[in-house]
Amino acid sequence: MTGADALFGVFAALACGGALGVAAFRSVARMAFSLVVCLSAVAGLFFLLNAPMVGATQLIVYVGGTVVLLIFGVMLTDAGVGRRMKIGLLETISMTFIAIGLAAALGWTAVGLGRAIPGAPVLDEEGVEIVAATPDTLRPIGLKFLGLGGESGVGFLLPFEIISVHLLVVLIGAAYLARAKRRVDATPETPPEATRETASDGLGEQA
Amino acid sequence: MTGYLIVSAVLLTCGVVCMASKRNAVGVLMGVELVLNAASVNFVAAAEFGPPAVPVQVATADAIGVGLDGQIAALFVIVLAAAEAAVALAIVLAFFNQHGTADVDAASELRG
Amino acid sequence: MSVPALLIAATFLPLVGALAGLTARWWRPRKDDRAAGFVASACILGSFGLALTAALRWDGPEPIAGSWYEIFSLAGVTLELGHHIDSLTLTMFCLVSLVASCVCVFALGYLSDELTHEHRDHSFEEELVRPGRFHLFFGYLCLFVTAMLLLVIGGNLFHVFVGWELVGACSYLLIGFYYERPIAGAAATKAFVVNRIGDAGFLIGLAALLAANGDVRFVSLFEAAGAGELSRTALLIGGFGVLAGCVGKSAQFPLQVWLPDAMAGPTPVSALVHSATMVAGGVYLIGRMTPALPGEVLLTVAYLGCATALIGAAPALFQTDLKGILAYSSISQLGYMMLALGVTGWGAGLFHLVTHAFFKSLMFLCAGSVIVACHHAQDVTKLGGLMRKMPVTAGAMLVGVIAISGLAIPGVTLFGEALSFSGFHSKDAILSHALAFTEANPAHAILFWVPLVTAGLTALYMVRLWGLTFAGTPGSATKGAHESPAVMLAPILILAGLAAFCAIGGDGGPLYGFLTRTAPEVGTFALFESPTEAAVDEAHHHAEMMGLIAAGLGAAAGLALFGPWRRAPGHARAEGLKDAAVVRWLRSGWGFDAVYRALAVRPTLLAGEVAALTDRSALDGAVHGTATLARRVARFERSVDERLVDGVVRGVGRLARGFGRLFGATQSGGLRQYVAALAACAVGLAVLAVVLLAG
Amino acid sequence: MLAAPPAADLALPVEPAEAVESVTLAGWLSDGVGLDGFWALAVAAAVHAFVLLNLFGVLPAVFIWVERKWSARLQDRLGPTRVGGRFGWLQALADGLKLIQKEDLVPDAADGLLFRASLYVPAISVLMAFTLLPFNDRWVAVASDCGLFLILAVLSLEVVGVVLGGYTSGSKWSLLGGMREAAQMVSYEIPLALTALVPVIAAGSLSLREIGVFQAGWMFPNWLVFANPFCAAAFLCYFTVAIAECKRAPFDLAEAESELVAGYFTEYASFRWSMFMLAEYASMFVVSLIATLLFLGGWWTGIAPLDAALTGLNDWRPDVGVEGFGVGGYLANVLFAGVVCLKASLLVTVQVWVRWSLPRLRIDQVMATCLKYLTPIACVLLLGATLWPLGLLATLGRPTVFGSTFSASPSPLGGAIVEQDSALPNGDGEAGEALR
Repeated sequence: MTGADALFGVFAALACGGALGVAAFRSVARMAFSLVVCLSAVAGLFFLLNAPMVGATQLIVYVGGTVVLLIFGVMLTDAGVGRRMKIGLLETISMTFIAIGLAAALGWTAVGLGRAIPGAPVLDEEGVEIVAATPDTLRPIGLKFLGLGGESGVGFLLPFEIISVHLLVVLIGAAYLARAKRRVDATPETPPEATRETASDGLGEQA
Repeated sequence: MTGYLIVSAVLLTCGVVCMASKRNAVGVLMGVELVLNAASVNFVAAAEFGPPAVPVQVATADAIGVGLDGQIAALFVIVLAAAEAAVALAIVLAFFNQHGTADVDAASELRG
Repeated sequence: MSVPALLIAATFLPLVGALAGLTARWWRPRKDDRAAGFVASACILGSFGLALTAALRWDGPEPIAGSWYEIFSLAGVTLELGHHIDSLTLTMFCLVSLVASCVCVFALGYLSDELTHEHRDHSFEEELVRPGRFHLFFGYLCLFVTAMLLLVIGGNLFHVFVGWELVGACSYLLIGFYYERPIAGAAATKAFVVNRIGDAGFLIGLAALLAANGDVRFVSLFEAAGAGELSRTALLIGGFGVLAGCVGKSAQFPLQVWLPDAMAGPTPVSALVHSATMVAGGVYLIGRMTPALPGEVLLTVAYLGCATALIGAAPALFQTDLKGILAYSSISQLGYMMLALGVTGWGAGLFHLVTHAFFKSLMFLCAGSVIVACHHAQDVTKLGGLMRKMPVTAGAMLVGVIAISGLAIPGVTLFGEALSFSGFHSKDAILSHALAFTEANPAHAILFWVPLVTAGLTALYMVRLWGLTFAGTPGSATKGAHESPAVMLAPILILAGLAAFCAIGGDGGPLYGFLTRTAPEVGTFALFESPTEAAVDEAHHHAEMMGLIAAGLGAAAGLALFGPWRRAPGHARAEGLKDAAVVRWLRSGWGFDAVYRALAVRPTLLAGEVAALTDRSALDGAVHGTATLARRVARFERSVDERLVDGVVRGVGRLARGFGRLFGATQSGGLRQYVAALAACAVGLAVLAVVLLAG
Repeated sequence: MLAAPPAADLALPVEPAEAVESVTLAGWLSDGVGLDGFWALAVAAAVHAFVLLNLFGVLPAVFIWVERKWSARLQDRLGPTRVGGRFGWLQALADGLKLIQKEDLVPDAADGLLFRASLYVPAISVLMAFTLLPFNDRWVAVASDCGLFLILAVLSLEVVGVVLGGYTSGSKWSLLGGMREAAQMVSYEIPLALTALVPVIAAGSLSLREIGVFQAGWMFPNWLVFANPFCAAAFLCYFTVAIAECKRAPFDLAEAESELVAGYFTEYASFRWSMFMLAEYASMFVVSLIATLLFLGGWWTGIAPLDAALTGLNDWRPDVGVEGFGVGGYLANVLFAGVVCLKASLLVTVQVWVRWSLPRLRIDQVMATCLKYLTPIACVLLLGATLWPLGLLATLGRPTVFGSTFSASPSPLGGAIVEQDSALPNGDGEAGEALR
């Protein structure tokens, strides 16, 4: 039992618990909270894995950004806090079987793969594991991005730029998609068909 | 390594279950996030435990590792997940504006 | 400017007038002035000036040949437009443009009643009122002049053919100028159709010569024919083909029937087109082609001309229509020309062409003058006694009569010449050539005697014409007649002068000299013997005497019958001949029209009706039967289609729809079901992998 | 590395092999007491966490008292005067006691679990931020090389708790407040990060400790706020954004009492309410501390001889009591920590001052301020700060930060920075050249 193991245990438990919570809770709000816990714990796992940069990104982008966005979506689309959408019993049972099968298959693979790649924590000569320390990964990652630091000499600038542009396009598109449909809002007394037509007109205009 | 992989497996399973069993579109999105996170965990774990990245020209079949590439991949996953979430949420909102609900079962107009 | 350039300019200058005339409707919509007529006259006069200049500048007997535009040249066959200029061309140019100028100026006066916007046509029972077509007439006239000059300047057969057809088209337009009158329209159509019959032969001949020589330029044709390079067959087909065209165009037997009818056109048109120039086109072409014509053709030409001369002269004796007499006279005179060409009297034939053009156009213009004066009355039986009312016209007409009759006063000399007018010289030349020919070939003696008789007949009917019109007591249609205005008299006087004196000196005079400067050598033929020049000179004296005697007899008879001392009214004088069957027969032009109607027109119409009947009964029946059959087959096929094919197609469709429904059920559209199926498949794959790996 | 001992953080040894001059609690427990390595670390971590929590649990109490007094003075009144003596200095404690005594209410409409759980998120996230803040050269819990990034990340978690708390309260006020909060904080994170990056560019590091070390020497021009005009503007911009990020007036729309009663924590009462308050005041201190570290010279006094003297204390009386423990060095650390806390407290005071001076904006004005003005301004500043050294190099021939801008300055540590800059982690000389 090392400190890393202990911390891993804590974080892994939190992550798995959060994930299970996401899957199990019916309330979207609770799911969101579970997701926050899960993702934060995964960020902790990243810190344990000597990847503070990734962890920080996970926190700031995922937890601080994406999940807030999701909660925002919940707020905008959910009629009430307690409202739940039920699914059928048969579906639940079949889903349970599928989940067990999937978990078994993945677990079996994970154990097999873990055996194949033994990768033990790195200790120094005094037996103190340096896992919990925060190594300087920022500069290596940055240099790797530029294709300067690593041995391979292959940078990630092009993917980075592609992803940047992609992100920009996606965000513009998202903003456009989610913009307020004023005509629909302005005519509440119109019958549903008309409303739908108006909306589809709007879609047609987009096309 | 095994532990991380198992955590990842649990995350993925929960994500799939979430996707398959949630009728709320946002819940489905959360399942997607979980699946993506499982992938991230695998990437970073591989970066840490896998053999280090070596130049391709000297790499043998079993020596090709990930190294920091895994972390970078994880970064990309996170960023793309953010983009995905933004678009998906926009679609959910558009859907909600049209149908008055975020129930994915209502989105079955393309059924055969 | 060189001679060809002058002539080309002269050819196309009238186009300006044509354009002015044809477009006058737009550029002078309301002005009742003669602008287009003036423009046309100026253009044609300019054309004459250019042609005269060219004739004066032309030096030497060598013809000038040139090419304007090569239409195509394929595999040794060349078609082109070009010119061939020799003394004949220049003479024709001057002649055409000069006569055209006179006619044009005359028409300025003649057609003045067409100037009004409400022209009244008196030839109908109810008066027809239509807008005047003064400008249009000059447009057509100029167009005709252009076409005629194009024909004359042509350096090859194809070029001539182009001009030939254009002339025909213009002739159609001019004959049908009064197209409201049924007779005019029918005459135009008749002229056109009959001409086309001849033109078909022309086209065949053209094609044969083109195929044989690869080139229809006159120069090369003459060279090839002279060198014997062309096959006899080609020469015969070519020669007879061209002759067929000339027969049509020049109204020779047996295609002469169109010319009398063509008098339905305005009188100036008759003067220019149907007496002086266009109909002379056939004579011109025979003359032009003479070096390339074999003996058979020439002999045919001679006999055709001989027959035509007689056939034309006889009806003229009994015609009552002023212009009709002149028309038959034209046919007869054209026969003379052809005869001369056939008996190797090249110079004589074309000489007569020139002189005839002058005196015949003069006579037509005089007739026009009379017609205008007598309010479009043309029947000579209703005329008479116009000599005092229209002395100038009568005098000019007398000049024409004397000229065409070939009368002269032997022994009386003026300027070292027998006192005679142009017709005497040209007819004398023809008769002397014919006499020389018959002397050389006694078998063809008829070729001299028929023209001699015809000469007498000519004098007779001409004197009759003059006497009925101008002498005697005034007829019913001559009331209020008066002399024509100066614009009409001036051309008449000019032409009278020319008709009288153009042939001064006869075959020793300047005109004959100029004309024969490029005369072709008289060839030797197997079929007959060509008379020598000496023989011709020797025959001259006899022929002159015999011709004079014949003409004198004719004239005397005429004077006796229709002379000025006969005071009886015209219609009474003609009474005696009125009802005789032979007279009716001759008056109608030997009944050719009836024969043709029976032999050609009726059969054609009958064939058409038969064809129509066949079409209606047999062909339509077949078509209807086929259609019925097709409909029945289609009905059968439809039942097959509906039951068998549609059944199969519907079966396939139902099958596809069934499968679609079956598999469509899996396309639930439910996102969650898809994910679940995905996960289940993943699990299944994993299980499969485990099983396989374990196994 | 530095002349001073390298980062010897409180909980975990960063570079144990080099930490010979000073001893850590973990090291002492391991070597001196003989605990197992892991348990030594765990005990040390627990002790330090307790100290930290208490220290920064007390700080908000102080700030609450300061704010009450300060606002009272601004409003021409006295404020608390009785509790704990003349100045009412125990007023915050009394408030806390009162709150703890109150009834713990959970509305019926609320989702009980989340209602109870979500309030810890802001508090935990803010307190986690303290572990990443260096109080001096050697006092830093987690000396990560992307410390600033981590702090921003951790701070961004705060919003989740606020939104969830507001949403799960089952109240319209709370829902509106939560939504406003979500919109506002997610938006303001962008200019916050952008403006924080301006001094990072000037200093060439994301590590807060390195940025602090970088600003040694005389206040002018070594403090990054004076480094270039863009940094100065960035400081003002950052401070504005930081106020909004802490949901402080004039940007406190999420809890606007005139519109939403109390915004997202309308339904909270008693101790749970106080947790939000604690998080707010702690975050005020955190952002101020970040501002201090980034712009205002960190723990340095700004007077070069004084700093040199304090640094010199490191050599004073080593090995007293415990081997390897330097009393002088510890004293220097305490003094430096005091300096940085004093600076941050001054900034907190300024925030209080702003709150009671300026009227509240409307929510659309708040968003417009962020998206239409602050974000573009921050972008321009970032671009300017990037181009500034290049411009200097091009016009004056001065070397840039990438080539030790301040090596000629009278900093006692200037040479060390040069040395550190040249010693890039991967030691790849070629890459270092390229980077320069």
